[in-house]
Amino acid sequence: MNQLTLNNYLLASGLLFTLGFAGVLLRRNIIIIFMCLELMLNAANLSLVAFSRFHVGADGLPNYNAQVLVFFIITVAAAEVAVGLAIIVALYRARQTTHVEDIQSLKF
Amino acid sequence: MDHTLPWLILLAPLLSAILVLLFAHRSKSLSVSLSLAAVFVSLIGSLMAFGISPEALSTTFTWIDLGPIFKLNIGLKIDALTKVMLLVVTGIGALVHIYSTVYMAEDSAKSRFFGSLSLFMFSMLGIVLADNLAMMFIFWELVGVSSFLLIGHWYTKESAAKAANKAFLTNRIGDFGFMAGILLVWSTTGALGFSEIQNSIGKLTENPTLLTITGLCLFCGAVGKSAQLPLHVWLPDAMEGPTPVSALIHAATMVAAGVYMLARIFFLLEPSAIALTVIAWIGAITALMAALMATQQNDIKRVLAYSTLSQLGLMVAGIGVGAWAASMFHLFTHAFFKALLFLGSGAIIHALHHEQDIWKMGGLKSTMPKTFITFLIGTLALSGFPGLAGFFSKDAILLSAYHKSSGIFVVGLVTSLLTAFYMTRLLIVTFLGKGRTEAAKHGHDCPAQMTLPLILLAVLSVIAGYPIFAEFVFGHENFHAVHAAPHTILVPILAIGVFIIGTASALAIYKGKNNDPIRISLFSNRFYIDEFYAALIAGTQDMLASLSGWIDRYLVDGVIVRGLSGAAQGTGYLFRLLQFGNLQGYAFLFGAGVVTVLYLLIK
Amino acid sequence: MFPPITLEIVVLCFGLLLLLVESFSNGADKRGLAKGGIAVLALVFLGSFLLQTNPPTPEPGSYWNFYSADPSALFFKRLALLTTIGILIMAIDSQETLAKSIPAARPNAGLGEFYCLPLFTCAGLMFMASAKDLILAFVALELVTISFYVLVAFTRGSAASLEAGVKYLILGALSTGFIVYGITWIFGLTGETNLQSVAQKMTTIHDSDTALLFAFLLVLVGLGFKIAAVPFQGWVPDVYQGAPTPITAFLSVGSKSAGVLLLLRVIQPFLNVPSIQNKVLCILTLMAGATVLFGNLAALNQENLKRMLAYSSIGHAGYLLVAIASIRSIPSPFGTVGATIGFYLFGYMLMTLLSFMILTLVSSQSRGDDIQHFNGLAKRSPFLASALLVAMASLAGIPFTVGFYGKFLIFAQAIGAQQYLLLGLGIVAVAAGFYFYFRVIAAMWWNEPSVTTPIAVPGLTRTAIAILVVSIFVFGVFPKPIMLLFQQ
Amino acid sequence: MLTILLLVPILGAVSLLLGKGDRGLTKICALLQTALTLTIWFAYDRTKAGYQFTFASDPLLPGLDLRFSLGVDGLSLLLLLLSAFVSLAAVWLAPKAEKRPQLYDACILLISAGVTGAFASQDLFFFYAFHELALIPTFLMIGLWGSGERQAAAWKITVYLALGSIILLIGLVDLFLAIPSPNRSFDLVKLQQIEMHHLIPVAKQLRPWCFLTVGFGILVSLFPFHSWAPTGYASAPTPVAMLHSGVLKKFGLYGMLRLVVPLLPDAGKLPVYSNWTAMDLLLLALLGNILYIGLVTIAQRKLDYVIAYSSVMHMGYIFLGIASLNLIGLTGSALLMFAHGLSVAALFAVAGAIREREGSLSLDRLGGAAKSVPFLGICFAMATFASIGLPGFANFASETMVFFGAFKDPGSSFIRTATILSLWGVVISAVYMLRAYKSAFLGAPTESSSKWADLTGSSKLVLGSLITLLLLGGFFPKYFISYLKPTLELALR
Amino acid sequence: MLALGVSVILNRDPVASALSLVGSFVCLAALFVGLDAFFIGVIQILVYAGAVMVLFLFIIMLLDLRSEKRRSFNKLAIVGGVLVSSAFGAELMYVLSSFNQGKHPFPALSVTRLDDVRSVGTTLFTYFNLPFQVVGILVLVATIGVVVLSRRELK
Repeated sequence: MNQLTLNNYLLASGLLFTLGFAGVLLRRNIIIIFMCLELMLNAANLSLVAFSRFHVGADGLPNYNAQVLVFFIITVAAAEVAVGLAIIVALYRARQTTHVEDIQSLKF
Repeated sequence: MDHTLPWLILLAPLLSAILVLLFAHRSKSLSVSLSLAAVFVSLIGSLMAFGISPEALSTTFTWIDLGPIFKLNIGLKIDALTKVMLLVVTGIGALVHIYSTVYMAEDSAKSRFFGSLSLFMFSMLGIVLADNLAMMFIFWELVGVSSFLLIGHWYTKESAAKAANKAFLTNRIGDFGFMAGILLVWSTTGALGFSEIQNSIGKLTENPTLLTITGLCLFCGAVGKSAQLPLHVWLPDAMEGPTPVSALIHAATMVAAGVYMLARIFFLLEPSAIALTVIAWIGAITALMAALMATQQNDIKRVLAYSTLSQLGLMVAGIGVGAWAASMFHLFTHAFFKALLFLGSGAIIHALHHEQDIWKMGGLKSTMPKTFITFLIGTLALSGFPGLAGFFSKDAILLSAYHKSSGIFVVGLVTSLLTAFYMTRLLIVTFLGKGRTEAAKHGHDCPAQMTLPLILLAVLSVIAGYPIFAEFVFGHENFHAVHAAPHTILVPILAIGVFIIGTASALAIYKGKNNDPIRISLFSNRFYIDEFYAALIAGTQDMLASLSGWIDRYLVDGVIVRGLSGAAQGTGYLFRLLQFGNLQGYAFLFGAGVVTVLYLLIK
Repeated sequence: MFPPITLEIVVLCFGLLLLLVESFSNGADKRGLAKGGIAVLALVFLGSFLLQTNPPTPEPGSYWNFYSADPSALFFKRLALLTTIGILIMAIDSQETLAKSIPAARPNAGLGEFYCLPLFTCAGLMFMASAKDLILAFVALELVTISFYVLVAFTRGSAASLEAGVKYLILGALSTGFIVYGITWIFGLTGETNLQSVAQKMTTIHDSDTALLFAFLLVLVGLGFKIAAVPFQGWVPDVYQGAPTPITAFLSVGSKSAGVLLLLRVIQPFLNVPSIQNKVLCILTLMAGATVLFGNLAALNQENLKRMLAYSSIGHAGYLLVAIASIRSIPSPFGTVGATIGFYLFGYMLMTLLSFMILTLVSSQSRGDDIQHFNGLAKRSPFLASALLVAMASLAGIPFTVGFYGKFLIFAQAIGAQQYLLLGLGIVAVAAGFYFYFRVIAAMWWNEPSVTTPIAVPGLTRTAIAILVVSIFVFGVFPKPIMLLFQQ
Repeated sequence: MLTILLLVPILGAVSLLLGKGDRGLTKICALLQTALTLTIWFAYDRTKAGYQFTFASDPLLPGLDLRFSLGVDGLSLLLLLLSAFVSLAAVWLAPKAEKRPQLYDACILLISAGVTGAFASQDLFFFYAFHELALIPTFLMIGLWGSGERQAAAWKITVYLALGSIILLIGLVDLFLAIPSPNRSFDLVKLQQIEMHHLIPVAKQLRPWCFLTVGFGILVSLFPFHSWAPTGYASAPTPVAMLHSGVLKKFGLYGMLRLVVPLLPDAGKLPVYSNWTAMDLLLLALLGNILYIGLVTIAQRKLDYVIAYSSVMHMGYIFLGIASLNLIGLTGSALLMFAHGLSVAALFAVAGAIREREGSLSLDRLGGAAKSVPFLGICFAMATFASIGLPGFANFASETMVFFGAFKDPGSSFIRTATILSLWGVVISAVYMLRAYKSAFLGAPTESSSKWADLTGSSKLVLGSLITLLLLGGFFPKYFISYLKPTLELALR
Repeated sequence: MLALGVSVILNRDPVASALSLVGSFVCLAALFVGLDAFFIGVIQILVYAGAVMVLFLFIIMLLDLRSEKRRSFNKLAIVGGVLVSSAFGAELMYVLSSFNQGKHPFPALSVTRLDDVRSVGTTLFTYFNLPFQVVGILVLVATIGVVVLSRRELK
């Protein structure tokens, strides 16, 4: 499948990123917004992996630094998800809602 | 000796002024004696000045010293011209001091009065002795201050306070021109001393317009001080001050300072025909109008005040026609008889318990004979009775006017006619007939301290005109300058003629009248000039003031300053509206920001 | 003499130790933990002055590939330490307030964690300060961010705190996304994550300016969010207002300074590329102008002091950006931009900690953090009032305070760089700043207090406040030590 | 020496803030200050130009010649004398504050410390810094003890001055950077030692000139930027009004003399807008001060506003002297600062005394006060005469010099016209001041004014000392000029 | 994959969108494998498609979120969101189109079957050990946070 160029992957990830962003902007449910954020992170991962495949080192192997970074990103994302969901749950307990319009008490 | 003498003359009054105003104001008698002493010191000093060398002696003290580029000196200089003024100022000053001891006897603020009087003496002598324009300006201002103090002596009287302010402000306007003139002179010649300027006069004359402007600017100062049209309005109101003050300041000395100044800088005016013409006509018109006003006044002091105006006008006109010496001569003689008249009127007012309306007087001839005699002499001298001082001096001016410009000459004649007329009117209404009020009936002559000056002045008003005396005072060349103009018999005859006509008509009209048969409201209301000025000031200055006040309050401060701060706050409020608290909204702004910045970056 | 990384290690280990102690100390007063934390941090701070410098040349596998101990790094470590100390002091003072809004079965349960987490945050900040590799930077940044998620939402009993937590979480995650994507691109373009090699590589890249700019933008967005730069400032006021006061202070000092440092480090390579240099600077200028104006004007009529300080912290971010936008190849006679920023942040830390400490005390005792709650403070507690006056004066930039010196340096940099637009905006901003900072002073001294009960000040806090006030003056007159510390 | 002079008020203020000491202590501090200043004044060697009594610390910024350094030369010494006496009067004549008296006194001392520091420091940075020090006390005092629209006034004066100061700060730094690098320094002495003129290339002079002139102009209430002054002074408590209008305001002019004239001499000739040069614009502004503000003053109906506006107006003359750019004009304006400071302080002092007694200062409610309070009357009259420029007072001497200087050699064609026009201001000032004096002190006494009590004892002396200084300066300007001349010659070298 | 992504943001029903998210993650993993990053692919499936998404679903169930039907859409916000995101997409396209490096195909690898698990592992544990430690701390902090935040009442 090497006829696929780097840009194809980058395009895919970019679109994925945009999709995630669009989701963040469009959806009203905080949990889904959160999912969309995960989507954005994964988009980043995709292009990272693509780049790592693209930057083949002197030894002819992919650049593993990037893959390690992907690994870190996944971990961090997981942690973030855990904390985030915990906060959202707490919020739900307090306000019985997970909708953005319902949390606008702090303003101006 | 020679060099300390001027300082002695100048500083003695200052010393007494300081002592009186700062320390001695507790005890009246002490302050009185202090300032008396001071004035006599100056008097003696000036008399001694006659003794010493005929040629000018001068001495200076540097007041501001910035090295070569700029020096302001307090320089004293005694020459023939100065001596005349010295005599007038100190002499009359001394008499007025004596007179005042009684006149102001029961005034609560007697020592303040005498203090200010000394201050006045100091500043007046300063003008007289000044050897440069800057110094003359300094004392010019000081004279204004002291006259402000003296006019406003009874400051609790609203009218007095007003008059004082009026006098000061009107003078200030004149001084504005004076200062401008000084600056112009200095910037072109680079000198301030009279003699230095005279030496480098060439720099001025090479630019005639500048010269004219300069001359007229300087003349403004004289217009203010000597109350010429259009700045004459303060003098009549100045009569609010105590009568001795009127006699000294507003008849004999200060108002004459303008003329003196013009005489001093005559060399500077001479080259500019235009300037001279303007001066001459302003003087003439002042003389005429003032005389006309005088004919309809009922307040004894005001009559005299207007006559002073018109006489000053005559002197200025004299300068204008080039007869500065003649003007000085007239100044000299006029000082005596006008002081005499004022002091006389003061005596009357004193005797009649501050009654000033001549129609409330009458018949005083019998009750206060001494006053009457002296007053009569004064009147005659003023109206130009042949053989008295006024006759000679006025004659000299008319003579040169006759040669220079017939217009001025005619005006002069008319003026002297009117002079004779209103003075006679005054005399008749005040002294002849029978007393119209109780007070008038019980008038009485005043104590010696008041009558003595009258008598002395009367004597002087008789003799002052005669060459023997005058020549001694003026010194040869000046006195001959007085009579420089070729003599014609016509002028004296005309003068006598108008005198006779004026006196006769007055006699005819006013003999035995108890109220004024003629009513010319235009004259009695002084051509409505004060009203016009009031309107003018209200129309221009106060209007502008309130306008700019409004602008400053509502435009500069209100609109601009508050507007800007309001704009800032408004913007802040708008900014805060962006913080509407919606999470997604923030995300949206975030994204919008990203998109814009990215666009800016990659476009 | 010991290697720099010991600092972080000590902090971390002690954080773990505290956690252990906490889990075994049932229901006891948790203040002890915090006090211990303060003590250790203070020790570490002192220790940071006797480190062995000149790190060995990095051999593969050693942490030196990621970790630098250059003066600026040390400087920011110390900044982080001091900040954390201040935060812990505040946390102690606001114990009652916190306890009320933490749903707990037993009194002051959960407070222990609240005292421990800042240590980990601090460690994260310190790692960030030393990070010279994007990966470490990212990880440390995330450590900080996640601990902040927790801390902001910690007092979940109060609706405000939760709301703030959610807002911070979502927007923070968004910015994380951007940062990650940015790092991705940087890596993609250079094949490197180590900043030095990135810088070298970047100069060799030719035909892909747009891509470079794209990468720059992504990073800028992410870090701009952290330092609260317009237009990424949306979260700041709400989160600052909602978060527990000590955490607000921590956010406004810690996360801002870390963000600025990282930004400085990351944009440096981009500035070395001549073809895009101008665009980068232009964008920074625009952002700086917008930020400085927004922050200071929006604060103008803000009634809630915490929110006002939030806006003002946006404003200060603006000033910092002004300095960053004035980076030029020719060094200004007023020292490097880095030093300027370092000093400004130092001063900013002092003033912010001071004002928030006092805010904590006053708001916990007069039930509210509006400006009106400070009415007549001069009567209730002259000490606090004068201290707050000093803080406000310094924030406004009155001479003889650090605040003034910082502003002076920043304006000097801007003038040197001929940034006249920014100067004009800066003038407006400073004037506005005088207005809203002085409103607090006016409230304290002009108005009469509603309640006249005097305010009790715990000893520890009193000393802290005194130290802060003194150092505000001392370094305001004699800034040299700080600057030298930064240069070496 | 100077350090002590500076420390006295500061320490006094601190101990007052700590709750120790009272009005007595304040008075002692003020006396000490005056005594020290007089000692320096007489110990100063006026034959030499340049700074004396210098003290300098190490550089405060690495690689930058910026140090805390004090020193005086003739010019700053004159202003120190001014500030010492005005502070003395301010402390002495300040009405007793019923609320927070200690804070009140501390603020007065702080302000006076600020001005002292500003004039005594020979380093640009601290010269600026000390001036700002007075900002907070002023703010607090106007807001707490002021009268009328006091809080609004406090806000306006504070924010406006802050604006001015920041512009000024930018100007200072810009100036510093405009100096070619080898002799860049914040140290006025170093700047004096090098050949100041044409140190900065002409083309580079305009920008700093504008910044500095606008900055200083705001602090001095130059025409378009004046509107903070009247409201501020009118509603400020007496001591603040005295110190601020008398001394603090001179800071800006002092800066003009210190920096703008010597370092940016040619900027005035550069065109700013079409064929208007910078100097022309400055002249326009100062004409605005003299004529426009003069008219505004005539329109005022309250004594404090009259005085406040008049103090704004007189700034025009000082600027005129500065604009002349020659020794005569500069000396004139330097002396005029001194004279105006004294006279306006005296005026405000009397006005304050009246406010104490009457409660209001609207002219139509006052009258005839000279009968019951002759001393106040005399002082007011004297100060009035001084401020309208009558001979015998320092104002006249200095105004004369200003006029002569401005007329001497037309640097710009416009300046002579401006001089003549500004002469008219002399008339205007006479109009409003005399009117004010008349309606306050002359005329028939009102029933309230007839019951007033005059000043007594020491306060008489203090107020009198201001007048005495004015008279001294009027009779022997030479003496004061001998202090100024070397310094200013150096500035024009 | 993208289609699933679209369905994530278009689905009214949280559960549905969550599931489509899982789907898109799986596809993503496939792409990883296609890029010779087997290990990452596996991790992706395990962590994301497995753990994380289960967590999501669990929470969604726990809070049994209704779909957003009851909510009336805020038209403005929708339009704005679409605009911004599409603008961003467009700009991204532009960037990519001008990104010439990426036009070339991927360089070939030296070896045919590489054991990237070892390589990633070694890199991770040797070279990247410091970040690895920090991540550990991070996870710890996260754990504490979750405990503190999600307990009904702290003991």
